[in-house]
Amino acid sequence: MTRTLGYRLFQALLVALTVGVLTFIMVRALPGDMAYRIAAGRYGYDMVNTDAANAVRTELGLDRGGAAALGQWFWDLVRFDLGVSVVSGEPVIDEVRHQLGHTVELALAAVLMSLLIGPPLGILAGLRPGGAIDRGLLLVSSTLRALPHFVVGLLLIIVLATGMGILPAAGHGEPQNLILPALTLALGLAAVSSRVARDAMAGVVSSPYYAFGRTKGLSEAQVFLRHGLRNVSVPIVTYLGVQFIYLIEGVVVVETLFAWPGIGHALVHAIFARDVPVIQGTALVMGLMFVLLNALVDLACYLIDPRRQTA
Amino acid sequence: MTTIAVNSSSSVLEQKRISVGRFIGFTILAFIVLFAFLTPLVWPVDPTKQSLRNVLAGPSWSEPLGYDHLGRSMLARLAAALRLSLGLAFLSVLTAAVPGVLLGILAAWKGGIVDRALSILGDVSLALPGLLLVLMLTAIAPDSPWALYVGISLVLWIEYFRLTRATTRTLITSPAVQASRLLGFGPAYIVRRHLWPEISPMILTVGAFGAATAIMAIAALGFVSVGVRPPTPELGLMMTELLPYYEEAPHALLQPIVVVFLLVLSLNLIAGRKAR
Amino acid sequence: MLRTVSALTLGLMLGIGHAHAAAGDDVLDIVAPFEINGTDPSTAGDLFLKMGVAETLVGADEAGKPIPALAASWELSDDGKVWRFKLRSNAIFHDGTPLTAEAVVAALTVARGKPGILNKAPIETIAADGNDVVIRLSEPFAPLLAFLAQNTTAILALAAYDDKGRVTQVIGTGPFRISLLQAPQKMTVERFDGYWGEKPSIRAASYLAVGRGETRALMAESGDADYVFNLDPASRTRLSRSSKVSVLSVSIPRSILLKVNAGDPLLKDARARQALSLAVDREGIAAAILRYPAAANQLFPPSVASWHNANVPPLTYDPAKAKALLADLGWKPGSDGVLAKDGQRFALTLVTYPDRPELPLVAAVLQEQLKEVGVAITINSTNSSEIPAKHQDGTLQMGLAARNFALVPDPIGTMLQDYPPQGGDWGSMNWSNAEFDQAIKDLSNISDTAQGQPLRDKAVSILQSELPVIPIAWYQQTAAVSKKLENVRLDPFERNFGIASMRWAQ
Amino acid sequence: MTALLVADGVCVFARERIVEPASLSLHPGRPFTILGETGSGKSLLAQAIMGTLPTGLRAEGSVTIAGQRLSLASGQAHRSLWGRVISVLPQEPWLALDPTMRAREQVAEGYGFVQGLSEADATRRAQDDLANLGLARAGGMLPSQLSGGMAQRVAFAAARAGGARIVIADEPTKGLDVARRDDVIALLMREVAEGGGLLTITHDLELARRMGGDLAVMLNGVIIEQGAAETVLGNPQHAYTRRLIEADPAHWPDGQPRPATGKPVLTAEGLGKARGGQRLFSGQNLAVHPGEIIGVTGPSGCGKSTFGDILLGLLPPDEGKVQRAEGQPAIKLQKLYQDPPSAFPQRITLRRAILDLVKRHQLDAARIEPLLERLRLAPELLDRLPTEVSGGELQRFALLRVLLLDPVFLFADEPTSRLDLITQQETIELLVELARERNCAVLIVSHDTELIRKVSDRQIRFGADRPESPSGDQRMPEDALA
Repeated sequence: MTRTLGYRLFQALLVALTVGVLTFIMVRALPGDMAYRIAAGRYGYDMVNTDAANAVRTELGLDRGGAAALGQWFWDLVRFDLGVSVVSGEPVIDEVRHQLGHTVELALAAVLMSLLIGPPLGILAGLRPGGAIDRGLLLVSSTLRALPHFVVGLLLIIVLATGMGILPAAGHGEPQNLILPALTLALGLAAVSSRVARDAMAGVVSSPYYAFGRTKGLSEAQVFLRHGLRNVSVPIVTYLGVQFIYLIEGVVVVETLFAWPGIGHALVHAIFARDVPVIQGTALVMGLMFVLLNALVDLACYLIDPRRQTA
Repeated sequence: MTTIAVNSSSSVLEQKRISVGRFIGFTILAFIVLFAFLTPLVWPVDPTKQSLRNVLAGPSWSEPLGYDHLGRSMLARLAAALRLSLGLAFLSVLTAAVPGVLLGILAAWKGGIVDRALSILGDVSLALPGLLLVLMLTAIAPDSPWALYVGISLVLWIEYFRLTRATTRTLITSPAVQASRLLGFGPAYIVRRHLWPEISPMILTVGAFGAATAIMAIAALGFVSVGVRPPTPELGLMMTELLPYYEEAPHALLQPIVVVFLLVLSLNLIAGRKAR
Repeated sequence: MLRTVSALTLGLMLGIGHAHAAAGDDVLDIVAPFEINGTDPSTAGDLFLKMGVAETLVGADEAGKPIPALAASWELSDDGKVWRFKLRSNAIFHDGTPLTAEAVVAALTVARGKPGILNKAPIETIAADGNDVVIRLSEPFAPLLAFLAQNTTAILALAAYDDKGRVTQVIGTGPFRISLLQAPQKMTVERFDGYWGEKPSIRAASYLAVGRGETRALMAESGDADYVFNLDPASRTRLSRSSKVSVLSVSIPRSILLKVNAGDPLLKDARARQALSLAVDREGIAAAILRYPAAANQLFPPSVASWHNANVPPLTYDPAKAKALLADLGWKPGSDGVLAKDGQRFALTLVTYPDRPELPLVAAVLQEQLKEVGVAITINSTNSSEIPAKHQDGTLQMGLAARNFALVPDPIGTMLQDYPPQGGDWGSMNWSNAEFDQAIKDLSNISDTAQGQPLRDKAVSILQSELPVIPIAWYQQTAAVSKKLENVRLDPFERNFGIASMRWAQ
Repeated sequence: MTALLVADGVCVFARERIVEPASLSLHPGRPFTILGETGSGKSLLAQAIMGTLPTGLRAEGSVTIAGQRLSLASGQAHRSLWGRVISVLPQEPWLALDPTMRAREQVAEGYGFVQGLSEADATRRAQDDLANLGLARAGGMLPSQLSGGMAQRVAFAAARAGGARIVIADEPTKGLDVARRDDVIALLMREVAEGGGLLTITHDLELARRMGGDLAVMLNGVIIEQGAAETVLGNPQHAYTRRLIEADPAHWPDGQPRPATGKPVLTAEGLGKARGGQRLFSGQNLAVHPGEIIGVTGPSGCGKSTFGDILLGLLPPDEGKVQRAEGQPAIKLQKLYQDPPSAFPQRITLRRAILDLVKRHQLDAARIEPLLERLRLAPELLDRLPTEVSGGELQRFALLRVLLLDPVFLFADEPTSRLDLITQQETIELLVELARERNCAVLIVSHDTELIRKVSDRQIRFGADRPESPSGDQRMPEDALA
């Protein structure tokens, strides 16, 4: 376990390094004049002009060399200082903290919903491979997997919000605002995790130890609870780690669609506006969040699977 | 004999299910590819040619799929968008597969420092969610598919690398390879007869899945307006553009959605059940 | 753990039932595309003004004429160089401190030091004199009143700034004060009881920045928002059939125009520019893309009465004439259908930006229409800042922009910025006309509308014949408003959402 | 004496009948063994009796268990008997134990859920059972920490905990070290001695002999011979049974050891090797003379295979050195593998693999056909994949492949441990014959001392005092014993 966590720590360092260097090089390589881009982000398309760009250039010292600025960023990072957004003038750490909260809220709700939808259905299907539930689920999950998130999100909006009017279409602030974006992400996650659960369950059901459990005299429910559940949850939880990539990518699209003031939304805007500190800050936090989540998955697996405790 | 027969019959059943799925997948894909590449030959309409009189007109004999919001031929646009998505996906998969497989074999074969270094490279690429990378690359070169292409390839190569490395590592220490070496065969033979036959079906699976991912990513990026720019026909972009007209002209909006759906579905079917 | 999780989710699901109170409460929910770029009026002043949080010294009526706001009245010295503003005595800031001349001077001084509008006026000093604010100019400058109505000059309390002139807290004087500010997306405001003017009927309002037009329209349709600003044409058509919302529109002083580089060898000759103009089917664009009658046959729409010149010959669509003009200039169709002369193709790059979703569409149509007369266009849809940036480095050939002529309520403010000799970032480029330059210069000294009319007419007619920019379409601002809301009026100058005057239907 | 279990006309159908009607009765205190090679249908028969046939198969006939008569055609009636009356000792028990549950819990389940004891009582009983089997310390272990023999005993305790008096042991020695076989037999016999019923399914002639009681021999889905084990084995009536008994290395004719002559083709001096910090062997000297057959025995994990690999140059020794005879290329030293399918490229036909070899060394392709004939291999097998021929055939193909290169030294690493008895005999005979013929030295490694004794000119024995560990199965860590 220490070793796994050590590896995650190493990954976290890699993330910081990559994000720092990559975003920096990339943002520097972005086309057009940075001062103009920042001015456009800051003052809007009606007010961006050469005067504004020049003022930005002077204020932010954009003439400074790239290496110096990169070095400064890392030095600041060591001191937990992510700098100040060149667009809004707010400290990046405050902006990110604020947005991260919303994203975490959304992601958590999505994961919870997906866990309530995907694995139970998958397990039901896996208990009887080839049965009606299995085939039905395969159909639904194949369909969901072949539709981009935003299409799913739009369908949900059109059906549940504008059609039936039981949920708000977009926005943020009320608890029910959370449901549609979270459901959009959750359906995507569940489409896959249900298959993982189904395959895992089918594997467990056909395993010698499952059969042994039966011939030992345990009832079907007892065999499932004692020998099925834990064995099937290990791959499901492990797969969650893989799904976080999907989740983090998903928030970028879903947040834009549902006007959710999260970190993915902020990142897209920062890229448009060339807000280097915000890009670095959000990318760093997203990368670190990904590592952290994977560390949590490791921890969960460690708790669920006694094999890892003895290894 | 009997137990073996039973086991193999059930595995044949399993295989058959996969191959039926694959067959359907290949069929759908073949139709889509034919549609994409034959349409310009039999229906040579410029996909950017507008006729403002025909805005959002429905299907007719003269225009089987109707017109979009600028009176452009949906048929021509769909075919062009498909060519773009398919071409881009194919190229990305190819560029990801070649170095991915080669580096995977290299890492497993050489072991030691080379393996360590390449694995760290893979970890670095994995540590950053792929879309982030693609997003920033597309911001560098808006309106040009190469950024999408490079970004997607950069994300996809790792899967090939990891799978090839894992497969090669097991194979390279297997008795079969040891035997071949003892029998005097060199590395080229081992790659050709031992590794390639094992890796190639995997490449198909990962490739089909990767192509599906690429098509989804291109569409998603089009949706957040950082992908290909108008007036280039692109499936995600077409959806975004036609979305406001969902009530006026649902047929127009549905077309790119159905096409993406079929395309990704066919690729997922080809990839088989293991790929997610 | 599992129990907490399921309880939480169950709670969420149950929340659905009575969830839809969001737009049903007495909070007015406003949705618009503009992000809140911080707390400083120089970046977010427009929203503070729109939401009725902050106010300017001078206001504007629906025709753009200056009206008293925080300044109850003003007078101008005879030499036209010294302005004296008398402040409202009963105005107080949201922190309870009274509006003083010192606060106004401080706010304006800070605003002047930042990119915005005030630094473009020939101001010498801004000083407090008792309860008056005195602005001394180096030369007469009539548009000053309009400048002081502009949102970057919004007045905040002294306590709003830190010692470096940065805004740490938004303390305005408006009828609403901020109760929550989550840049860049969300702001909620509540009625400020100490407001000097008429008390608003609306108790509280929220603002949400939603970038995607589709999402905004869907929010209007689903009832999540009571007031949705800036609708795309397709959604407008759809929403106008909705029973829950009404769609309002108003003609605004904003035009889609094609900025051309008059220094470019291909576009140097005014006839070439006229030919391009003749090749544009404005009616078609307006009908298909904007979906309202908005074909711009001159730069300003009739609603901007003082700058609309009904006497100039309108711009028309005549591709045959366009071809003829180009042929006169020696251009001959090449093998690919593109005109060529001396081995050079008539090919241009057009820069535009997707911030306004209709622009890339218009660009695509222009591309097609110009192709008809043999002009090849490459569209570069990019960041809005590329147009000024490329203007500065001289590489711009054509730019398609939606230009707001009401940055300050009097279009002269914009004209001065955009059409100085040799051009401005968002206006002419490498183009000068001595008569025009003089007319604009003179106009900046004349504050009387009628007195300036001949000069404006002259300037407009010069623009019409020389075409340093080619007008394409006029804008209408549209908004979807819940039918539960009454007394909603769209501000043609986009200064204010008008929350203070709205009320809920009984 | 009433029978615990009576099977009457039990047969199994897939699309057609694959196990012919079989009848047998199991008495308390008297083990019953079904002997047959892989694919003979013995496991299906047992599964039909137990009611655990995989889906897609159905059974007919009837079974009477503890006085209750069950018609197999109706199915599902068994469930209430499982654990309480009849239970299964599964084959390869390390796979049949839940990998995520500690041993004690897996045993306690029978007491807790089947017998309905309280949790504390169940745990205590489980711990007692484990202690009785010498596993007092294994209660808190996970299956992955148990050795094969320990897993076998834990599974046995778990199968018994529900109170079942009838145990069906399915290939109880499969995958186990020969040395562990005695333990298993003792374990099973103890159950019999206590008056329980035991039905054992095995391919292991030695196990069948040692169990005693009743014996049925199965071939191709048919019980060809049945009776008291002593009688059947002592006086076999069926040709197959006789053939089977003859194929036991113990019954092989003694070989004629040949003295070593000629210049050594390979010499090793002072070889030593350690693995995982443990010394496998040291100071090993060996001179391999042309055409001699050297047998190596020793328990699993003693380093006997490693020794062979070092001789071939596949592994470097920690100490000492290996010297090939002068002018002898490395290609002349070859190896036969334990698991023939894993020694061939998996996805190309045998013809392709062999022709590749011919092409690589510019051999004479005409030599293939006579060799095929010599090895009793049908030429059409060449067009199959390695997975599509039987293990015995494939091992002979492996022999063919190396013989094409005219080796002077062949390291045969447990070449027949995965083969049935009869096939084993055929294969070994061919190997010895051809090696003698071609003057090729063979180093043959096997855990079967009898086999080694019969075929080799001289023997090497490796460390006898290694701790127990499961052989064969890769899923079991080599030194898992606590």
